Amino acid sequence: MKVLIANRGEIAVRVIRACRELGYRTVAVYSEPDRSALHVISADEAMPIGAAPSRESYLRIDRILDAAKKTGADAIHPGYGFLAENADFARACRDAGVTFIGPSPESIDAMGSKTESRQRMIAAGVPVVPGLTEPVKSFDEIEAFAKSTGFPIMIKASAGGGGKGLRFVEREEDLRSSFERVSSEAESFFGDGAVYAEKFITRPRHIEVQIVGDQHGNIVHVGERECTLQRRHQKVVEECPSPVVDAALREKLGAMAVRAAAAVNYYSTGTIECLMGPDREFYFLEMNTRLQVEHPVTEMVWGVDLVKEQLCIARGEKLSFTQADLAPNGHAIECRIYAEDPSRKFAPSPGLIRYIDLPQGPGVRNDNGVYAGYTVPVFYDPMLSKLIAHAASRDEAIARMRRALTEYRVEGIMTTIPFFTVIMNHPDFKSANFDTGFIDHLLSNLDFARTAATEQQIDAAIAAAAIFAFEESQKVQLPVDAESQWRSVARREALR
Amino acid sequence: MKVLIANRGEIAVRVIRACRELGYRTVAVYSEPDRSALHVISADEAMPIGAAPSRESYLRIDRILDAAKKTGADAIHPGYGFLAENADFARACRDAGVTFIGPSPESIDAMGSKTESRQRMIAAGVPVVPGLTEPVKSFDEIEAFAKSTGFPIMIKASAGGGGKGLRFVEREEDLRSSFERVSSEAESFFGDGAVYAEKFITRPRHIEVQIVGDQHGNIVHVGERECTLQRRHQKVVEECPSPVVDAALREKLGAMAVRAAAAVNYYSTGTIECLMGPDREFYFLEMNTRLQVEHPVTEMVWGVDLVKEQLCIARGEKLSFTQADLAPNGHAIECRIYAEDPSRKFAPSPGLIRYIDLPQGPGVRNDNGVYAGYTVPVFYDPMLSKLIAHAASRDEAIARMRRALTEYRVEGIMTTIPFFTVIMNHPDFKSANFDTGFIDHLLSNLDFARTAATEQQIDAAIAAAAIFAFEESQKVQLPVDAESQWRSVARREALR
Amino acid sequence: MKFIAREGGRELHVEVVRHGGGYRVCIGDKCMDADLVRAGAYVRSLRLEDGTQLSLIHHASGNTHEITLGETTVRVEIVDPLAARRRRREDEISGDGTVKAPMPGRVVRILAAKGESVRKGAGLLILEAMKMENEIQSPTDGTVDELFVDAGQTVEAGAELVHIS
Amino acid sequence: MKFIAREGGRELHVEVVRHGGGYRVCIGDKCMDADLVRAGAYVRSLRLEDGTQLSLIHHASGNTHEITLGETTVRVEIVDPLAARRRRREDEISGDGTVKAPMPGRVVRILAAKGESVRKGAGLLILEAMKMENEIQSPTDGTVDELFVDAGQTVEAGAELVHIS
Repeated sequence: MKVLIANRGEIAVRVIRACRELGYRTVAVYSEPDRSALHVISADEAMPIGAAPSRESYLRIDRILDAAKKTGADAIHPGYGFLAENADFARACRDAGVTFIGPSPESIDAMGSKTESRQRMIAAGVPVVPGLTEPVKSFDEIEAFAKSTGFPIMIKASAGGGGKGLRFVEREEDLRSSFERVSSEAESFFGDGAVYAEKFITRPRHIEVQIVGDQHGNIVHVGERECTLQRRHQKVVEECPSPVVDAALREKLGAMAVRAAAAVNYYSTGTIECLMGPDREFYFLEMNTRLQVEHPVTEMVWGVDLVKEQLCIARGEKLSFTQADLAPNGHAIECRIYAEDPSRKFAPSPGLIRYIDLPQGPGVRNDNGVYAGYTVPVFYDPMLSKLIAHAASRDEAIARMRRALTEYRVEGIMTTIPFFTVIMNHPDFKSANFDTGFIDHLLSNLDFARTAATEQQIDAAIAAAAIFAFEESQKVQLPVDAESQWRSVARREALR
Repeated sequence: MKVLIANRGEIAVRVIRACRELGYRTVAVYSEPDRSALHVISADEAMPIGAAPSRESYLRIDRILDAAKKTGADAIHPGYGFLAENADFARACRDAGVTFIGPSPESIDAMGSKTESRQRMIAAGVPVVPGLTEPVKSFDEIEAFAKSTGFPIMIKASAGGGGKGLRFVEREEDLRSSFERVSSEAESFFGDGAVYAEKFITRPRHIEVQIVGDQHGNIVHVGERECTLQRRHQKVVEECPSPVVDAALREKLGAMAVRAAAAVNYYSTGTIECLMGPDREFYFLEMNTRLQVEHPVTEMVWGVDLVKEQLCIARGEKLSFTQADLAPNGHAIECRIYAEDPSRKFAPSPGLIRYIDLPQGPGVRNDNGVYAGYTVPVFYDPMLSKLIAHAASRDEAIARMRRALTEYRVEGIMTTIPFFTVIMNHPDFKSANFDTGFIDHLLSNLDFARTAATEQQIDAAIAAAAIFAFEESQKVQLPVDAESQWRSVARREALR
Repeated sequence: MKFIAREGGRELHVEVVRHGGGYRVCIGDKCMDADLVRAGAYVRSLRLEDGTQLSLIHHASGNTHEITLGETTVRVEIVDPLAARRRRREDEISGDGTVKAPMPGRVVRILAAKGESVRKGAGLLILEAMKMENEIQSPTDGTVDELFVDAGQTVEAGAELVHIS
Repeated sequence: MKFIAREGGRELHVEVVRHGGGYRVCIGDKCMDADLVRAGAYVRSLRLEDGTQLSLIHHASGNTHEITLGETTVRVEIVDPLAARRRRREDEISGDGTVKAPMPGRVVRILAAKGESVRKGAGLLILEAMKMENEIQSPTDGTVDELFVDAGQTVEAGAELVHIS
């Protein structure tokens, strides 16, 4: 098999690593500014596919298939993002006689539509956020729903969006007035008075379940991940297992996920995303029909190489394990290292990485996408690399992550590393007491510009800078090698 | 606790990482050329202890204890090598009121003496290589021993050494003549005709068992390691588990190791080294009363952090697990990356590391001791770093190690990386069909200077060098950033 | 040798002299003995006389030193006193209100019209880079008297965007 | 532009010309189209027209290029033909028999006495470095006519050890 990777950055490198371990040749594709990106210089072959903007390169189905044809690649891995959940792409691969390393286009389609997936999940007995599936005009229907599902609920304008035309209702006595206000707002804002209602999940956590299925109908789950820590609806820190899921709940979640996947005849790797309330009731949100960014935490804990599994499944192999063969081991945490400056409201920080030193040692994994001397371009996602820490327990994994973050050194651009140190040290993170609002709340109370240097650090910085200036002025080079200043001075004196 | 690490290189860095994860401050000690070594710049504090030769620095008990006193360190980790198995050092620490992170001096002493350890092992029911414990002068005694233990045996001059005065005896009919020849050689070479006999283990493997014990008498084993691959009696590649040890044998080996450790009231981590014949009979060789270089393969497979355990045990804590809590997961392989040139008979290759890129990604661990810009000094062991690959099975671990070796890039000095690639690709390594003579035999049939570049590689090298020379001559800089040559040329042309 | 160090808005008198095999550095009237060595291209190890070892990343461009210790980065300017006096004068003259692009990107929207008066922190325009929209804010109270860019335009880092007077 | 490339004892004629956006390189009468870019300080990516991508580590000192591809290192000397002719003459004159230390270390033992005749590969002395003893061998048949070091002496890399004539 020769595999073309229709992606860039760390995930392309990740897939190349898996292919190399299985003995497959790899083909990278690249946009103009990516000629010397890590994924290109890691591959056996590389083909240009257009200009910098994704729609002129990484989203160009025609050019990607053309590159596969030119290089004789017989399979394509889409990574995540770009074309990974594009059923047309999966179909185009099929039509071109190239193996798409992912699920069938039919599964992608079924899970890609909010209404279809919701209906199929309900049919399969998968819990979804309780709500009216059709818009209503009468108060009675709303009242009936509220009584059956229980408070709090949300009343939303069917035509609404952007935070307008919705009300959060906590008590029965507020129900009628809220209904009337939303209906009238809906009428005046959107010219359509129809509303619907949904159960409101208070202080929810975001829990997701990894599944793996082959083309022969075997599907297993590989445990859950805790993805509650999000900034502006983007995951920031992920864990496996979830600190609030025990073995019994894991079995329940897993069974639900397998049922959900089976309902759309799913194969390859996929993820069932759920909301979970403080009462540990969970509700299907959506299925990601691809490899997840945070797949490494599952790999570390469950000992399954998800990318290698994808490759074997795409080749038609049966799963080499059953549900009974799988068991979790220890705890893993992932931090997504971004080229963003936490002290300037996470402003993008593209540019030349003059120097980078990745953390190493026990239980530390880097899924990296950059190198020293690489210029992070402005055109794409700011993720530089993923740092994963694995240890015997959650406390030890946190301590290990903290240790790894102190070893992580980047010079040239700003990164989110200091932000992760703050999270790892936060008592609510350590006690796993958080919901999806944690990070936004944390940031509103935190001025990164002021998590400042200690006096000793400032003095050290001034001293280092002054010694440097002194040496420059004396035209004395700092010793390049492993030799002490004490000693070279002593030598110079001896030479006089 | 503040921990002083009485060592250098990767193991000092390894211990610093464990201390940091446990929240302990660390103190590095360094010889003159080591002022900017990785272990020094990784520690919170650092103290000079003398000149380059080990006996003037890393072996100076007085200076190390003085550094501990100056910095207020209340515990000392000896690493491996240097003072790690020096009972006097352990005693001096005790006398100075500093915790020695290792076993008691009494355990070190008991296992440090060949004769004492052998007697105590026999008393504890631990199998040792069968042999006469006392030298004999009469043929009858030799004959009786040979008949009881079975052929082949070795007859050795008691005063012998260096390969002289010994005979390998395979058949009973050769016994008398061999005895007479060794006796007479012993008489003429060493002036002492006394000889003794030992069972000869044919095609042996080197198997060792990891044990961990606390100061409260609890001892567990953490499985075995396969350390058969040696070059000149130095381990080169280590694995966990051994490909020839099954669960039943593991239990037997483990029980033996725990018995051996208990016989000397052992605590901290320790290793029972054994020879094992093709008949899977094993014999105690010696106990290493310290952390082993190859401890990471055990850590990856058994999920136990041996260095953290050492620190907890030294503080008097009880083991946090029992034998029943431990189970192996997958397979791990370690390669010791040395600054040696395989194409020049493994000649040392110290000097400036201009560039180093460590392999990353799933299942890869680097216990590193160097960095880009570091000059490997001539005074110490040539080990740069340890590369460990962990995967679900031995085959996958080998494939992963091979992949990692292709990612490993070092510029400036020569390393043993190409040698490991040869081993990973060797059919007898893949089938685990080897004994302690494997590497020496392999090397006698292999000319590294001739595992040469392919024609395509040579052409590529010439082309790259010529393009470089061309660009230099045109004073056109290669683009420093992620920009394609195609594009910058196009731009230059557009500017005309 | 004497220097002026500027850090966090302060100006400090610093003196560096050789001492033993290393240096004695006095910052104001606080003195320390230190040893500084290179560990690769960017990492430096500073060791104080009590043994404390601080690894730092050092990047100098001109007189400006960016020094990263653990999670914090300290920016220090080291100048000799004569140059410092000259420089201070220049600062006073050139403290102008040009807002520059902090990164390359595409101008998505203009938020402040020419002639509009703005407060410090008010949004001037939206610059898109790395799949994110970034609001460029006014560094000072004043009036927008020049807009150098249009919506849709791509700019390099350091490009002049707006002038506030 | 034409060059002489020396590799593995061979001398090859090489020509480099700009072609498309990259280069056309002819080695003897074998030609290829290639694109070469930097990826950091030492890594280069060479891409051939069929898409084949080769990452290599490039280190040049003077005319000598050390290029590592995967597990192999290729040493190439690139000279312009005029310089090559000059150089060849020098080689003939200076092909001298000085054996130099391949690494810094300590001379443990001298194995060949002054005046002794040695064969190619014969041990001349033992140099200890990194806890290992290394035999320094004669590069040629000849006579030891000078010993520049004594047992016990510490030498730097490149130090002259023995002269064979």
